[in-house]
Amino acid sequence: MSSYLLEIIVLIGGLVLLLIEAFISPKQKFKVAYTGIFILGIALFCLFFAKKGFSTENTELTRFYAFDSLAVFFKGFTIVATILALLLSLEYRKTLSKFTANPDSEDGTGEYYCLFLFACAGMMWMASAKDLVSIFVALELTTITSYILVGFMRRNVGSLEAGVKFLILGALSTGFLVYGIAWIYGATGTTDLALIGDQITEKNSTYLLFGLALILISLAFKVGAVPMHLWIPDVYQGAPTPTTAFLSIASKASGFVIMIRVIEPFLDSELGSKVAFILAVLAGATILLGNLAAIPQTNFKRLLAYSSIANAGFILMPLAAWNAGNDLTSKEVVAFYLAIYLIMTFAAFFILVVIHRNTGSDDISAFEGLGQRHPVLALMTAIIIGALAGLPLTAGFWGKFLAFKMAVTGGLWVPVVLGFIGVAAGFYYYFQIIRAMYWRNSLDESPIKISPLSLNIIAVLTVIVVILGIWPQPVYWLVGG
Amino acid sequence: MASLNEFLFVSGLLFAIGLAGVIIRRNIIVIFMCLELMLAAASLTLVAFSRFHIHNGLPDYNGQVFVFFIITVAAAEVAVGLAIIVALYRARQTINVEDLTSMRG
Amino acid sequence: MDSFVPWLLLALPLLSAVAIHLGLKRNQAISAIVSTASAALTLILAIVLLLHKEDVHVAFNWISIGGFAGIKIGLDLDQLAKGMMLVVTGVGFLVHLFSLAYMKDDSAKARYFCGLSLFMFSMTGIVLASNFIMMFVFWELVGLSSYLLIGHWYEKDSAADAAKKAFLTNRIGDFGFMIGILMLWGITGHFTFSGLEGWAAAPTTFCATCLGIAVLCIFAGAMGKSAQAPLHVWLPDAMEGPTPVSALIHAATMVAAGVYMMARFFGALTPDGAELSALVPVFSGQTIAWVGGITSLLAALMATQQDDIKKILAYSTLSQLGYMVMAIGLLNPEAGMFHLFTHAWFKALLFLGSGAVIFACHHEQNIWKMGGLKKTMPITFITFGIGTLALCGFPFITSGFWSKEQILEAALNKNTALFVIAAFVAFLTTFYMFRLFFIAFLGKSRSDNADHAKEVGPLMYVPLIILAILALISGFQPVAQSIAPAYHHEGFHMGWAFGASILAVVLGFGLAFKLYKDAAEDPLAEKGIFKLFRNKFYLDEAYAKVVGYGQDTVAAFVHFFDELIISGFLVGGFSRAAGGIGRLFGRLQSGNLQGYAVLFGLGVLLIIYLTVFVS
Amino acid sequence: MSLILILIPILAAVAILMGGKAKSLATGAAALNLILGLGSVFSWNHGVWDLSLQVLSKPSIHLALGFYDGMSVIMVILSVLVLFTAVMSGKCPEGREKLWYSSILLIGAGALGAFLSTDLFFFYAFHELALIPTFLMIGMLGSGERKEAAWKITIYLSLGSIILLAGLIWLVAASGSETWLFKDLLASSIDAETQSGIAALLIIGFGILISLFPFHSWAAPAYASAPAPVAMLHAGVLKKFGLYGLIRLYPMVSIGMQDWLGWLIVLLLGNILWVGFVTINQKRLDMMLGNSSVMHMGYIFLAFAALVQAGSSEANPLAIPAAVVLMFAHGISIALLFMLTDTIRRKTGTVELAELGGLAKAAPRLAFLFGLGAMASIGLPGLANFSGEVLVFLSGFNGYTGNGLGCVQIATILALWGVVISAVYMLRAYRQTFQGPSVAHTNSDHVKDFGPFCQIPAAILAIALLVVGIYPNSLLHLLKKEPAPSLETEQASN
Repeated sequence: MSSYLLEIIVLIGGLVLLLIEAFISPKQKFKVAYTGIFILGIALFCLFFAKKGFSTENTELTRFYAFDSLAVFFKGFTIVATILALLLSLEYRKTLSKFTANPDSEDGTGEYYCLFLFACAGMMWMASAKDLVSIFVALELTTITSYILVGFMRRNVGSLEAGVKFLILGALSTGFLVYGIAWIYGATGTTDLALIGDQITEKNSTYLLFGLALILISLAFKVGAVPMHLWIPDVYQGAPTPTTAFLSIASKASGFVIMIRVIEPFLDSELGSKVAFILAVLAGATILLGNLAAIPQTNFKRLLAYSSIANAGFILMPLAAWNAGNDLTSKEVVAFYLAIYLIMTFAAFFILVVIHRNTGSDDISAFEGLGQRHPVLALMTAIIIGALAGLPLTAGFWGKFLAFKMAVTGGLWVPVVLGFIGVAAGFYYYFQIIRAMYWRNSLDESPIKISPLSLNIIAVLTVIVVILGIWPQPVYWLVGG
Repeated sequence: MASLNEFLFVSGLLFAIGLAGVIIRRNIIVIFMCLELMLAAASLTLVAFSRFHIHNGLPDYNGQVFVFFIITVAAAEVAVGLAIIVALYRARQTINVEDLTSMRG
Repeated sequence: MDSFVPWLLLALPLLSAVAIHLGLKRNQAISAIVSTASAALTLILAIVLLLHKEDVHVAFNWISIGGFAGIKIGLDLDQLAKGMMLVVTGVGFLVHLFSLAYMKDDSAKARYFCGLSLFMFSMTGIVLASNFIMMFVFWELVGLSSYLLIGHWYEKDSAADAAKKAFLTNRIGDFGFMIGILMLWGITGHFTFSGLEGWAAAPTTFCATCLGIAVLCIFAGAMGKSAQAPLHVWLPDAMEGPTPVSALIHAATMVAAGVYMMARFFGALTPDGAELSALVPVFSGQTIAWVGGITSLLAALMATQQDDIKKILAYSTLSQLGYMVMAIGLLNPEAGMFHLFTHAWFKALLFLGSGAVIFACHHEQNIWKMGGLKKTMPITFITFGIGTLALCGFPFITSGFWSKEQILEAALNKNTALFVIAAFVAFLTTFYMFRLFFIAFLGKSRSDNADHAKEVGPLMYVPLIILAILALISGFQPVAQSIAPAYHHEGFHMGWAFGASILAVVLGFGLAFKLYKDAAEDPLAEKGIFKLFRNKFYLDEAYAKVVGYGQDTVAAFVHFFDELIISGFLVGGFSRAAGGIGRLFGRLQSGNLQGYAVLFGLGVLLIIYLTVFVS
Repeated sequence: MSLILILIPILAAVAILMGGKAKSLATGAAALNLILGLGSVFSWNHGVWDLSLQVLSKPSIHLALGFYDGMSVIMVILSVLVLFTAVMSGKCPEGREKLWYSSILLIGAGALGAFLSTDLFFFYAFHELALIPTFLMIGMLGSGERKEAAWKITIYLSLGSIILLAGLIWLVAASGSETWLFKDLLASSIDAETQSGIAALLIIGFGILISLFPFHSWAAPAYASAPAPVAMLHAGVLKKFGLYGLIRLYPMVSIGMQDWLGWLIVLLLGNILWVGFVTINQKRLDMMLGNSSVMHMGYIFLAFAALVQAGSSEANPLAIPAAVVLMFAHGISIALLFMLTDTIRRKTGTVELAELGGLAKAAPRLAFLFGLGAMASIGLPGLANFSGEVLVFLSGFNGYTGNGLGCVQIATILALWGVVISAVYMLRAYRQTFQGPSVAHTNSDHVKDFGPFCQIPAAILAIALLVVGIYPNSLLHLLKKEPAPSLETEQASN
């Protein structure tokens, strides 16, 4: 059985969903989402319980497609993230339908769910892509879908503005990606990363590095690294919240997996130190800017956007301290970090949606008095926020911990120092939420309404965060494949 | 016949013009056209490399095939992009980028 | 001797204090009796131990740490300690007895006796301590009991303030004391007196100046406890406490602890009668002697113009302590101890006598409102008179004479200037004591309170009589030799010292007689230099200013800078800087797509530059 | 067994959050812990307390608990004592029992966890666990300027933890140790140059947590605003975490620390003298106590400086016992004082020194216990603090031979002046609060003394002070014993 059946399942599932969507009654559109979740569930099931059965042997696509542990992990990661994004969309559909076709029905929301599947298929392919061409195509599948997801609320100016900004800057970064690929191709005569790796020498280093720099620009855009981070705050704030969550988690993760694929041959070559240097610069700048710019924020969604920039910086750190040896590898650390980041960030976005539905606001001030309005939710929020800040005994700690450990072992002193400044600043801005929840009183003392679905999901994620905080080993089981 | 360097120079120039257009122009449609120009520049680079990369007496067609992918993707991008721009125009009655500053900071 | 008997000396008063605090205090009378009984028992034990000629040493580990010699709580009962024990328990018991009557109507009698027992415990600890750390422990504890007893009537602001002042002033002395102990430990490697003795017998090479400084630091402790100038200010204020407390703590025993400690210390440094000056440099001894001399002079001058009966006695105590310290400084600790021994009896007598007077006069303490007590309180009058004579050193028949003679002798031998001061102080002593005596006891009564005074009851006059007897006889060689043989008692010579002493007594008495025989008010008051004496050389005011402007202003300044610089500027600066940079980054996020494109372009250039052109 | 000690309060806290009877559950759990904790004195070096579970393989991190040595035992005893008394003190606002009691228990659990951990990571992590409820409690249920104070302590301590974490990661990375277990770490060595940097981070990181000058401005306002149990637990127990950590990790950076000896001495004198003067100028009882607790940290640092100068605990055998005894003593005494200050606040409605006076008349028991605490804190012999302080001073002069004074000796002498300073402010406060004539807030119609039952927690602390003060060997004996050979039961989880 060929392993790209997984992508095909998701892709065909998406098309089928589009068909179903066309014939389903406006009140029933949410069933599209459930069907989508079901399809993704099948894919996930196949991935985890039948992965031994997949192979890429003797297939035409082997040149473009890898099925290693990294790919398996990120495919699973993408599917889980998409499922959670769909669940989040279900919670968010009131707002969504308000700004689409007909506010009272759920007429315009159906396509929204389908799009996630296409994006998911693209990302799954990205996890396996090992040729610049397939990387480009998979990336664009995801990106173009994301444009629609961002600008989906066509009666909401913020969403449209975000869509346009994303579109222009995204297309700009695509231009750099293609141009970079062209130069690498020019220098090596191939787009196969494995073959490129063999041809990296000091002699053709200028062309190669020029091409690589252009590709890195594009990938930095994708993961939200400074100085290509500019779109993130605006787009995250304007986009529908499920899109924001999807972008900040799944999209960022696929950006990193591609980055790993692209830079791996360079880092293992004699140009390794140069590439590591530029990565270290990116990491340090990203951490510093992401964390410091988050301090004055008053909108929680925008805060999460800056936090997502900051996290990109933390993830870049282990890459800059490249280690492919048999101890803790950089790839493992990145995967580990992202796995934990997924749990925490989705929990945070679920909480945000709950708060938004109750107060109609994304501001930090909307959290005021939560400690009294819903103590359980407040407690869980506190734990999640603590995890995002990186408190020990929460899962969030371990990601940062491993990243720092890697960087310290690799001797990246400047990024490490900046990183610690960033974490300290992180405490400052994350704890503002806790302060709002517990130390401030809201004018509205009515209890917060929360759907059982959200409550359960947040509870499960919180429990996972705590358990992994004490016992992080299970993440390795997933990462190790 | 022109040398590789000349092709690369032209394509680089095109790319730079595209980038400059993105930076300078205020009309989103024009910006979008400039972006397409950048993609075209990249395509030209690829074709040039492909043409001058001789394998067994034949050019390496991998690069030229890639250009088709690029064109396809660009088309899809334009389709989606124009749809968003139209939606924006319907909502705001403007396609000037300077009016899109409701989110900042 | 059973090793448990010495422990009893410590345990009995402690048990009594604890028992009173934990439960007995509900019944005031039982509390008082328990406390007095414990004092009586310790007195008996002290006498038993005194008769037992051998030295006793017992100890247990208090702090033991591997690699460190450890600190023991140990009791050294040698002749020096036994003699002091007798003073402490003897005066202590009599004061307890006296207090039974004096504090009869006090509402917090239990607390008072609890404090007394605690004091007896602490003082016993000082006397028996086998090492400096233990001595420091009990040194502080007597400070605590003194604090508690001075502040017995804590609702009075003056009492509360006096208690605080006493404690703090002592703390300053203890600051030096601890440094001294530490330095001594560094130099000799020992805390224990026996260890010091061993070291002194065969000293390792050491820095003599350092030892001299260490000695002076240790002496600072004595200065605090024995109220030597300039740390003397607490003692007169301490008279806010009940009078029996003044007799016991602030006249006979605790304030003498400094002298005792120095004697103990110098004793340890001179094993087998070696010369102390072989080890301790001259400047230490000279400094100590001068501190003592100056204190005795200043205090005597101040005493001449006080009106409060207890204050006069307090300054006279200061002055006498100055004598003792001078003797220590002249490297003649035996003389100092001998004076301590005799002084304890007659000063306790004087204080208890004054207590009786105050009690009889309904807590009137101003001598100008007394007068004519000779008739109404004959026993008190006679015993007080004996005490006065003893304090003045009336030749041959009083104990004070013998001990003072020793000090004068020592001063004459070693330092003529100090001898002159000492002789002058002797004159002043006679003068102010007879001033007090004439005004309070003779003449006519000058207030209703004094009119209605009645002789006190037997619980109060019996201690007075016993003390009066001791004040007379304790200085005679046979008596002193049998009670306190350690207090070296040289034969008496007729000489300059004797002459000066006689002259001082005669002149002092004469002047007092002339000025105060029938005076109704002080003829010297408000006159030039006497005003200075009356106002204690304005030292208290000066100290208050130093504390007020020095310490409190410094504290206010420091507090201000703490808030401003450390909290506001340094730390606040960091957080403001972080926030400011954050806002700066936020400004880059202009929301304008073209701005983003420009920055994007710059970023591209930067990355390309860093990747391609930076090696 | 150690895990039980930590789990009891955590489970009780969970039960309270689920709706159990808050007060009785909390008291019961704390009492059980007290018994178990005190029981450990007799059994700690028998191995039954040890536990080791690997929770992460790369790097190798273990949930390893047990008594590493006598110092851990002493800190655990301190924790259970203060936890028990903290649960019983203070007054919970109506309707907030869940938060109040569960927070207290969690703080206690965190502190116990930190002192029981024999793995560097969990040592660090448990402390953080204790900090969060501390912040929350101060911000939510504190008094006065609670929000500002809580925000300040949150930011400061988080920053301190971060710097500390940086130091710890560097420490482990530089040591080359395979695991984060103390025993492996302490068996490894670090080259001298790296040590210096690590030592700096440790001093600053731990220093902020301990309120080392000039990182002390969080402490006093936080303690003044904190609910009594939180102030007791933080000032009494949690703050000792930093000192415990410094002493525990010291052997690994003993050479590097010497580069910072001068700074250390300047800073500790800042604590003692500078903050001492700040304390003198305080006008409120709670602020005064808060600052005094900052000041007294300087003495423990002095012992540490003596250790640093000597270079090893063999060269200065007094330093570590001195620090440990003083940590214990300070923990108990400051807990007692904070508890009683809260009592004063509730009984009289004020802690402004100017508005108090003559309270001893109406509340003699309170006056006695407060006096005992105050006397302990100014180092009166017979109470635990003196035993610690005298050892600190001795450790400062350890190795002094009488030829000129070294910097540690000079610091010791200046620190001794701090004893005078602390007597000044403490007696001034006591005089102002309890002595003199009664005023409106304190007359006996208005104020009732402690009931016999209410004074139990205070009495427990007072007894602890007395026991250690009268017989310091009771603690010191614990330090002398060798730890048990640790159980090699690594249950690998992969």
